[in-house]
Parts: sequence; C-alpha cells; structure tokens
Amino acid sequence: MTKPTCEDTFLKKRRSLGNDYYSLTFSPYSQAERCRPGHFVHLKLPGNDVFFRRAFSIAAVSPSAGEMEIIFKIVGRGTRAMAHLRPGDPINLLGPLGTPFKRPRKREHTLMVAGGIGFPPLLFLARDMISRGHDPKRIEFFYGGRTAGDVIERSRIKKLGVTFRPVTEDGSLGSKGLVTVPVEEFIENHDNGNCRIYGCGPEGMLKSTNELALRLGVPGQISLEAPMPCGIGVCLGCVVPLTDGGHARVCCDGPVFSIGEVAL
Amino acid sequence: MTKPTCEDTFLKKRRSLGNDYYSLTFSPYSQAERCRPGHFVHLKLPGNDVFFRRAFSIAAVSPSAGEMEIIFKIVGRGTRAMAHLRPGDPINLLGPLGTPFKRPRKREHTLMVAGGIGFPPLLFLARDMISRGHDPKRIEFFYGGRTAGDVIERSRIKKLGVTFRPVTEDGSLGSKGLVTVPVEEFIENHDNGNCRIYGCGPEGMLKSTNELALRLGVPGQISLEAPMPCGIGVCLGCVVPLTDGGHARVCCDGPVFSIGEVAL
Amino acid sequence: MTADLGITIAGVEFANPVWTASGCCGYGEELARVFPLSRLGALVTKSITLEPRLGHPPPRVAETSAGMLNAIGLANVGVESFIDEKIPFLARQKTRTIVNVAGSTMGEYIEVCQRLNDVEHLDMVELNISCPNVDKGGMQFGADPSLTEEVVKSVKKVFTRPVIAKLSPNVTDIVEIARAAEQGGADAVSLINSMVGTAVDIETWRPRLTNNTGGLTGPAIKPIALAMVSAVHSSCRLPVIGIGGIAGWADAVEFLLCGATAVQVGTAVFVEPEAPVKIVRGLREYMRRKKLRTVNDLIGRVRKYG
Amino acid sequence: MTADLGITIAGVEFANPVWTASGCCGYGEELARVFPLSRLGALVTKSITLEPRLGHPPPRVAETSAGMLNAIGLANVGVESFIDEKIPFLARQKTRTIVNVAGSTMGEYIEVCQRLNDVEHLDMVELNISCPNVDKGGMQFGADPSLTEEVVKSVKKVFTRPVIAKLSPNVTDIVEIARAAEQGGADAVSLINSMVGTAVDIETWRPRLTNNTGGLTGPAIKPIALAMVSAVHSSCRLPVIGIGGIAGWADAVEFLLCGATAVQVGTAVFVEPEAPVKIVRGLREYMRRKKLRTVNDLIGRVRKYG
Ligand SMILES: Cc1cc2nc3c(=O)[nH]c(=O)nc-3n(C[C@H](O)[C@H](O)[C@H](O)COP(=O)(O)OP(=O)(O)OC[C@H]3O[C@@H](n4cnc5c(N)ncnc54)[C@H](O)[C@@H]3O)c2cc1C
Ligand SMILES: Cc1cc2nc3c(=O)[nH]c(=O)nc-3n(C[C@H](O)[C@H](O)[C@H](O)COP(=O)(O)OP(=O)(O)OC[C@H]3O[C@@H](n4cnc5c(N)ncnc54)[C@H](O)[C@@H]3O)c2cc1C
Ligand SMILES: Cc1cc2nc3c(=O)[nH]c(=O)nc-3n(C[C@H](O)[C@H](O)[C@H](O)COP(=O)(O)O)c2cc1C
Ligand SMILES: Cc1cc2nc3c(=O)[nH]c(=O)nc-3n(C[C@H](O)[C@H](O)[C@H](O)COP(=O)(O)O)c2cc1C
Ligand code: FES
Ligand code: FES
Repeated sequence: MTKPTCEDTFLKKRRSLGNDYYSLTFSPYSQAERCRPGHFVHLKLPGNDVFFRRAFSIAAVSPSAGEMEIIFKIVGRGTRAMAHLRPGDPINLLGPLGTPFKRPRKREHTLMVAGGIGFPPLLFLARDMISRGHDPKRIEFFYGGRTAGDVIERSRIKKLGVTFRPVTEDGSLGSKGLVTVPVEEFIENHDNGNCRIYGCGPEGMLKSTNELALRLGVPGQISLEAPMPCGIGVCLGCVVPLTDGGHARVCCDGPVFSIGEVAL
Repeated sequence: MTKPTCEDTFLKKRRSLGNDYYSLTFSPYSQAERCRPGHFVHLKLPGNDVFFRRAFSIAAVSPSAGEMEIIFKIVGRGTRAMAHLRPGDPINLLGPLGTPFKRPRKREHTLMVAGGIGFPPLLFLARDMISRGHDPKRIEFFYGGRTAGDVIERSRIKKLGVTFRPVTEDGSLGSKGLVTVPVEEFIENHDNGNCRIYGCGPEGMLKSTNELALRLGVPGQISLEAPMPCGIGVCLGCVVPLTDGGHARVCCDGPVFSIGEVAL
Repeated sequence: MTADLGITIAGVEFANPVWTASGCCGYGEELARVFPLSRLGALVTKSITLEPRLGHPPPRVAETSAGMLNAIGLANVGVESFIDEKIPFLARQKTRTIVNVAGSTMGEYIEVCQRLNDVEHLDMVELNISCPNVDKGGMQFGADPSLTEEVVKSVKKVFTRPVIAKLSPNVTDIVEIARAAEQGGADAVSLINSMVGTAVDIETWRPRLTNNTGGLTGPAIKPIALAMVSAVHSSCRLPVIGIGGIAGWADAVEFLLCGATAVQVGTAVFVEPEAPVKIVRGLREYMRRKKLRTVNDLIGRVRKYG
Repeated sequence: MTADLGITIAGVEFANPVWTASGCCGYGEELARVFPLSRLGALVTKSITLEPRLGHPPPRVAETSAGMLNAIGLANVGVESFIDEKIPFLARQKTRTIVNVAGSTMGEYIEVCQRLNDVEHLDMVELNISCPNVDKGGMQFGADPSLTEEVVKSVKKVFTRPVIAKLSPNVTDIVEIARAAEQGGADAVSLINSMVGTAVDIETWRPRLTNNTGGLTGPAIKPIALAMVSAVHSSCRLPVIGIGGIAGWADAVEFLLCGATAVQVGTAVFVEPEAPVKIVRGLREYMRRKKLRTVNDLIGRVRKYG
C-alpha cells in the first residue's frame, strides 16, 4: 500500500462521453507522478449528502501537468452529482490508494479484458506499458459492452496502437456475444504460458475471466470493486472472501488480485 | 395566509452586493403576481445537507417577467451555499408565505425602519406603495447598519424618490448611532397620529422600535424572524410569545405583527 | 394493471398506506392549502391533551445532520376546542382521521378518549405513550410494559373504535412494549416516535432547545426505525405502522418490506409539504413496475439472510 | 496564551482529548501512513477477542443519510496475534494505546484481559459490552446492569491498569448502566457504541447487510450520543468519553460542554482520515479564541435551562 495524501484539487476538464459516461480531469494533483495503473482515488463530494467517498480507478495521469483523469458512468447518487461538477469546482481526493497491477514481461501477450466501467485502469495499464517500451501490438484490448455505446473512448484506445477488439452483446460493434468468448479463442490459438490476462469490469465478467484463466492456465490479475467506507484499510467494510478461506480488503490488499486468489 | 405553491424555478441572476450581501433573482416564478410586501419564500437547497428550508423576504417581483428577487447576507451554511448558486441552477421555492404588511393610508408619514438584512421587505413595501400612488416624499426610509457596507442598495432606494436616511453605528454613512434615534426625533417633530412605522431587522432593533412606537403612540408593524422548519404553520416550531400570554407562529400568523402584539 | 393501494387495519379501510404523522400536519387546515387531503390514507392529528397547552418556550426546534430536534412540548388546543373547532373541518375532508392523544396521567388518557368516543368522523385514536418532551407521562408510559398494557386496556374500555399504541424507540426492547400493547388490546402499534437527543450552541454554551433535550426525527433515524419495525413485525401479531425518516417513496417501500402495513410521514412534510402525495405516486409507480397487485404483496416480504 | 489540551483520566495523562474510536482505525498501522499517530490523544484498537474472527460475510457496510450501517462482526486477529504482531508497532508510536476487548462470555473478557495485563505499552482497556453485531455477548452485557457490573468487576481483578466500560445506546436508561459500571469499579465510561439499524435494497428485497441488522454511526446519531453523554455526566461520577458522530472540532466542543473529558472519532475517519488531527487543531484554535486555558474550562460547562 502506498502512502496516500488527502488533498483539495479542482476539476479542470469535464468531458461527456455519451451513454452517461464522463471523464473528469483534476488539477493540480500533487500525486500524479506516484499514480500507477490499478491505483484508485477516493473522491469526496462536498457536504454529507453523499456520505461515503467514492472510489474511481485512475484512467490517466500527466505528471508534468499535475493532472489526473478518471472515467465513470452514472449509476447512482454520487456519480450523478459528479456528472454535474463544473470546471473550477473543488474536490477532495484521497489517494493514490490500493495495490497496482504487476506489469507483464515484455514478450508476453497481454490480454486486457475490460467490461463497461472496468476499462479505465486497463487504459492506464496499456499506456504505461507502451511508455515503458512494451510493443503495443502484443496488447490485445478486449472491451465488452452491452451495446456500442458502452464501448467508449474507442479512438483513444486505437491510437495507442494496441489490437483493439470490441465485443458487444447485441453485435452493434465488433464481435457479438460476451467478451470472454474471443478471449478464450485467442488463448487457445496462442501459447498459454506466454499470455497474461488483466481483467476489470462487472462481477459476472470477472468471474468468467477468473475461471477461464484458471482453466487455461493463464496467469494474470483482476481488479475488483466493493463498497468502500474508508479506502485505507481501517474499517474492514470492503472485504471479499479468498479461496484460502480468509478475507481480503479490496481497498488495500487489492483492488488488484491475482487470478485464483478471490472466491468470486 | 395565502395558498402557497411548491415549485421548481431557476436562478436567473446573481448579484454580489459587497460585504457578503447577495441578490438572487429567480425565474420563471408562477407566483410573482401574488407576492405582497411582507411575504416570504421558503427556499430548499438540493439534498439533505442543508436540511430545513431557509426563509427569505421577497425583495422585489416583476410579474410580467415572472421574476422574484431576494436579498440576503451570508450568516451560516445555508446562505453560504446560496451565495455559490449559479445562473441556471434549479431551486425549489415554497411560497408566497406569511401575512403581508398592511399598507398605510396615503396621507400618513411612513417610517421604514430597516436594519441589516431586514431591509428587503421594506424595499418591496416602499416600491409597492409608490406604484399604488403613495407620495415617495412621505416615505422616510431609515436604514441602519454597523458601518456603511451594511447599508446596501443605496442608489436603488434613492431612485424610488423616498427620503433616504442612512444611519451607521460608526458614522461612516449618514448620521452616527442607532437607527432608532433619528426615528424618534422624526416622530417628535411630527404628528404621531399621522405616522406609521414599519420595522424589520435584528432583534434588538425591533425591540427598540416596538417600545418606541408604543411609547410615542405610533401604530405600525414589524416583521420577525424565527427558526422555521415548515413555514406553513404545521410544526409549531417558529412560535413567539405574545403580550397576551399566548404564542403565535411567525410563519403564518406573522411574520408581520402589529406593534405591541409580540412580547419581544 | 393498476396497483391497488388500499389497506385495511382493524376493519377500517384506507385508500392508501401513506399517512401524515402526528405533530407534522397540525389539524389538517394548513396542509389542505397545499394539497387535497383526500390524497392521504389518513391524517394523524397533533397530540391532543385534556387542557390546552402552550408547549415549551422558543427555541424549540433545531436543525441536525439529516434531521431535526424538537421540543414543542405537546402544544395543542385541548380536547374541547379540538372537538368544537377542528373536527368540523376534518369531517369535511375525504380522508381518514386518526386523533393522537397524550396525557400526563392514566386518567387524562382515559378522559380525552372518552370525550373523543362521542365524536363522529374520527376513525381511530393513536395513543402517544412515547413523547420525549414532557416531564410527566409520555415516554414514561411507553418505556414500561405494564403501564403500556394498562393505558391501552383502560382506553379500550372507553373508546369503542380501534386504538393504535404509538411506541417509543428509547427502550432496550421495543418488542416487549409492543407485546404489552397487544396484551392490553391494542389494534395496531405505530413506531417510532422521536429519539431523545440534544444539541448545544458552542458560542453561547446554551442547549439549542429551552427544554434542554428534544426528539430527533428525520432521515437520520430511518435505519433505527426500520430495524424496530422489522423486529416488532417478526414477533408480534399486530399490524405495524412504520414511522421515522420517511422522505420518499423508496423509504416507504423499505418500511412495507420490513412489515409495516402503513407508514406515517413526519419531518419530511416540513421540508417538502407535498412529500406524502409524491410518496403515494411513487409507490403506485413502483408497484406497477414490480407487477405487484396489492400492498400485501410487499408487506413483510424482506428476504432476510438466514 | 496557548491552550493546554492535556487531560488526565484515572491517573493517565493524555496529550489531548481527541482519540480514534474502536473499529475505525484498525491497529494503527494504516492510519500512521496518513498522519503521525502522536497527534492523537489515544488510539483505541479494533475489538480484540480470544480467537481470531473473520466477521460476517460481505456486504457488511451500507451508507445511510449522514451515517452508515456496519455489521463487521468483530473481525480481528485474536489476542495472541494482536500481542505478537500489532503491539510492537503500537509500542513505537508516541500515543496512548487503549485496547478494546470483546467477548461472547464473561470468561472470554477475563481471559483476554488477563493476557493483555502482561503487555507493556498498553495504557487502558476498553470493554466493548455494547457491540450490536454479534449473536452472543456484546450488547447483552451492556443492556443488563448486573452483567455490566459483573464483567467490569471481574476484569478489574485481572487487569491492573484502568478499565473503560463502553456503553450501548440501545437501552431504556443508559445512566443505570453507567452506574452499574461505576459500581463494578470501572475507571471511566465511554459512550455511545452504534445504534441498531437496518436498510433494505428495494430492488432485491434483501437487507443491505448479510447480518440483517447493523450498527448505525456517523453524524446522524450525534444528537442522541450528546444527550446520553450529558445524562451520564450529570448522574455518575466517572469520567465520560464521548463518542458518536463527531466529525469536526465544533462537535468535539459540544461533547466536552456536555461533560465528556475526551472524545473518540469513529466514522468520520473514513470520510476524512485526517479528521482527528483537524479536530485537535480546531479545538486549540477555539480555546484560544474563547480564552480558555485548559480543557477543564469546557468540560460539563453547558448552561442548561433551569
Ligand atoms: C477500486 C474501485 C475502483 C473503481 N473504479 C471505477 C471507475 O474507474 N469508474 C467507474 O465508473 N466506477 C468505478 N468504481 C465504481 C464506483 O465506485 C461506483 O460506481 C460508485 O461508487 C457509485 O456511486 P453512486 O453514488 O453513483 O452509486 P450508489 O449505488 O448510489 O452508491 C454507491 C454506494 O454503494 C456502495 N457500493 C456498493 N457496492 C459497490 C461497488 N461495487 N463499488 C462501489 N461502491 C459500492 C458504496 O459504498 C456507496 O455507498 C470503482 C470502485 C472501486 C471500489
Ligand atoms: C420570515 C423570514 C424572512 C427572512 N428574510 C430574510 C431576508 O430577506 N434576507 C436575509 O438575509 N435573511 C432573511 N431571513 C433570515 C434567514 O432566513 C436566515 O439568515 C437564514 O435562515 C440563515 O441560514 P444559514 O443556514 O445561512 O444560517 P445558520 O445559522 O447556519 O442556519 C440557520 C438555522 O438556524 C435556524 N434559525 C435560528 N434562528 C433563526 C432566525 N432568526 N431566522 C432564520 N433561521 C433561524 C434555522 O431554522 C436554520 O436551521 C428571514 C427569516 C425569516 C424567518
Ligand atoms: C415538530 C414535531 C412535533 C411532533 N409532535 C408529535 C406529537 O404531538 N405527538 C406524537 O405522537 N408525535 C409527535 N411527533 C413525532 C412524529 O409523529 C414522528 O413519530 C416522528 O417525527 C418520526 O417520524 P419522522 O422522522 O418522519 O418525522 C412530532 C415530531 C415533530 C418533528
Ligand atoms: C465499521 C465500524 C466498526 C466498528 N467496530 C467496533 C469495534 O470493533 N468495537 C467497538 O467497541 N466499537 C466499534 N465500532 C463503534 C465505534 O467505535 C463508535 O462507538 C461508533 O462508531 C460511534 O462513533 P462514530 O459515530 O464517530 O462512528 C465500530 C464502528 C464502525 C463504524
Ligand atoms: S474500505 Fe475500509 S477497509 Fe477497505
Ligand atoms: S415554521 Fe412550522 S409552524 Fe411556523
């Protein structure tokens, strides 16, 4: 776990990405440099009205500009309030929090398995890898959604030079069906020992990804969500059961866990 | 008591008047036409964070434009949040509420005794009287404050053509001292039977005004404040003791009371 | 399919399960200026005592986090004026009238209810044995099972229509009190009344209420009220009327799921006078969406973990 | 003039009256990453039981209006691991350590405290006889005056340093329980623990906690806690440690005025991990502005209406 700071920053830019998705960029954020893919920030809306902080994976940082970006979807009261924030509004951020992803080896095929609002940390991971000399071509960016509108920031992903593989349940974009199907196909057509999988998305998708990785013997990690009162490991409210019978705190033992570690 | 409505309107204009005073104009307000001087609106800030509504006297209306204006000073959480409202923000208004002022007769000397944030309903009253043919010259607008900065909207008051009589405790504007002193002087120099007093302001000022009016035999009314959970008369939280031993609800039996009616 | 919002308690039919709570709607006159009272399942009056009461001196309300404190102190017109001046208005309204009764002594409860028994256009009484804001009576009754049983039993002898016992949350075991009310012959229990609380002005070092303490109400206390409703529903056969922090239709659904047959809306009326009407509308919409035909399809249907 | 924030309870000196509450600061390690624990008057550990406990399955927290529900279920590492793995870290911190102890039986409280008695660098124990989230023990003790007296008395026999009894608000008369703790030999009482509450998901009809009910905490319950602190302070000679909904320095001042000698900050730490530090700072500033030299100039100084 990283040493977090609790600081007031300001909304610098707000982009509507359609379908209730938004991107918010905060600046100045003193921790931008220390943020790693898989880290998240715990965001406090002013007042008691949205009582808990809300957790959001870091989608991008610009250490030079002191900027940090999150991408989210409106799903409830907190995210609705966030969508109404305006540039200049102050926001308190606690972060960076959590244990980040471990990067794959350079020669490995990296399979990003993103679903819905699970894509932001994988975007950060892909970009970070590339900046560290990974070959974008060896990054397979599987991105599933119900429909085309759920697969957001497509041009941004493509611009990275990764192999972008959109999948939609209704077939309105990319291949039709669940995202795990083409993932499985890919692994079957490649050396599983040379693949590494990174998953983030809805529970069902993570469950399938975890099972499929275990079954096919592909190592990797998944990033989980849980209700998070504190985000720093003191409340024990965010635990998930582990396969070894114990509990782990998603906020600091995770949110990134190894394939097979969590009893999903 | 008037039949109130509970409606969503929008902030149209926000003016900063210095010294933590603000003017907010709301539109469209369907009740603009029905608002009378002394009426107030009960304003709900979004969410539970400022739990009760907040009461504000109506300072001005423009029925043709469907606009209604309030003027307030930042004194706590609610008013601080209100000062941060931006044009276009939605606001829920319950109103018009309360029992308005009774207008004086046309030949009477009207003594407005305003203190601090007590001036808005008297501004409305003066303007309403003039629009109904009262001679502005017979309206003496006494307006007291700690210092010049507390006597706001001076040019607006002067433009009405009334006799504007600012009074400040530090002498930085108008005569020096408490506002009740020149009021008493005025009454002593005129026929008390032909004077009528209207007071609104801090408790101490209202107390002196009430006493002085009783002592000098000048009829009139004062407008009170009280904590107001409901504003419509159902909670019994806003009561003030009456001189007859009973209680009256400020929100619907008032906020305007006759001189001598309330045990201040 | 339209949802049927009607419910029946002790043989009395209500158009819907959304009522206004005692002390939060006066005697109906003011609220009727905001919406037609026929929209309510029932209106529960401010507590009525034998003699008129002025209540505590101001300040007697204070704002808190997602709630409020009040120490009104049972200010009311007294039973005679109530019957003469308030009942005629209520009788003209197309809603059920429930008269809330309070007293400092057993005898006062009995006398007031005796007087009310002669009044037509009054569907039930609700016994406030749980007011935290008076020195004598009130909460004392509601904190003691035998006093609770006795006051209900005595009132049942003089008042021939259904009697609701309104319970205090300021007790170790509300189920015990509910059972005592059942034992005494109550036709229903309503819960909760307000929780004892206080607040202090840190500039003047004065309590924010002249009564020093008051009753906490509003959304802040909803989880407490809900747990008590659930507990009483699980261990007592009486219909339960849920009260405490209900501000929107979703809150009402939670109470119904936990076993309330009806709900009362209190503090929320202050913040949004049309809240009860909106709750009725939202409940109807919810039932339609969930394909529920009657309110019974919701009552007590929470799927507790085993 | 600088204000002296120091206080003394049962002969133990604390640098300031602002502590973190049990279950809201773990065993100190995580919070020490946010601020130096030396800023705290004391740190109260998560409840320790004889054996390690996993606690209840998730979900075990839920957000409410200005508060939260939790049913963690006393998850902890057990007394042995606590002593081996957690005490060494705490011993290095320049703050007072208070170990909160919980048990399902009288014997468990005694055994845990016996083990803790051998541990240096531990200033007091706080007996959690008020946890609403376990089937056995916990709240049962704290709701019964004689059990309260007995558990305190037994622990005092085996633990030679001061003992705080942490009281439950889910009782009819908390003063009675406080007096029982006093009778048993407690050196102080702390109050309140959480209030029993629940919440239901209206889409799934499931309680929001697998334990069905949980403990309500946060600003929502502050007025209740404050009234109880005031009542206990007025009728019991023990030092009172105030807990419940304290989020800012002004809240702490209210508790001190109502008679608390120290306060504990719980839920607020989740929302703002630096809350305790800000409270210390705000309190110092307030005392300076009010020209108060010591915390004693505040304790119990509320000017109640007569
Ligand atoms: C580590 C982490 C990273 C996340 N990253 C992102 C992201 O990049 N983009 C994004 O859109 N969303 C992300 N989420 C989910 C995001 O936190 C929720 O969508 C958000 O909290 C919803 O808030 P709300 O008020 O709109 O919804 P509501 O449903 O009204 O409120 C959420 C409430 O439910 C609780 N809760 C219950 N289950 C969960 C859960 N699975 N996750 C979070 N809170 C829960 C919360 O504690 C909170 O009290 C992340 C969550 C976690 C834990
Ligand atoms: C009928 C009426 C008309 C008013 N007209 C104006 C106006 O035109 N301009 C203006 O600036 N102010 C006016 N006020 C006062 C205004 O309502 C308060 O300044 C405002 O409520 C302060 O809110 P706050 O959250 O900023 O202050 P806080 O002090 O943080 O909160 C106010 C809280 O204190 C309670 N309270 C206690 N005493 C009073 C009191 N005397 N008045 C109001 N609330 C009180 C409220 O119920 C509320 O809970 C009027 C008040 C009333 C009753
Ligand atoms: C200002 C006020 C006055 C009240 N007066 C009474 C009363 O006279 N009799 C009574 O039984 N309950 C009274 N109550 C309690 C309410 O009826 C209700 O039980 C309580 O407020 C909880 O519901 P709520 O959270 O929806 O307000 C009063 C509550 C408030 C806020
Ligand atoms: C998540 C959580 C866990 C808690 N665990 C414990 C505990 O283990 N032992 C205990 O005595 N109190 C426990 N408490 C109660 C707190 O110590 C405190 O009494 C209560 O939260 C009220 O204070 P607050 O409103 O400041 O949170 C816990 C509270 C919370 C929110
Ligand atoms: S959110 Fe509190 S321990 Fe993880
Ligand atoms: S504010 Fe409720 S009666 Fe006046």
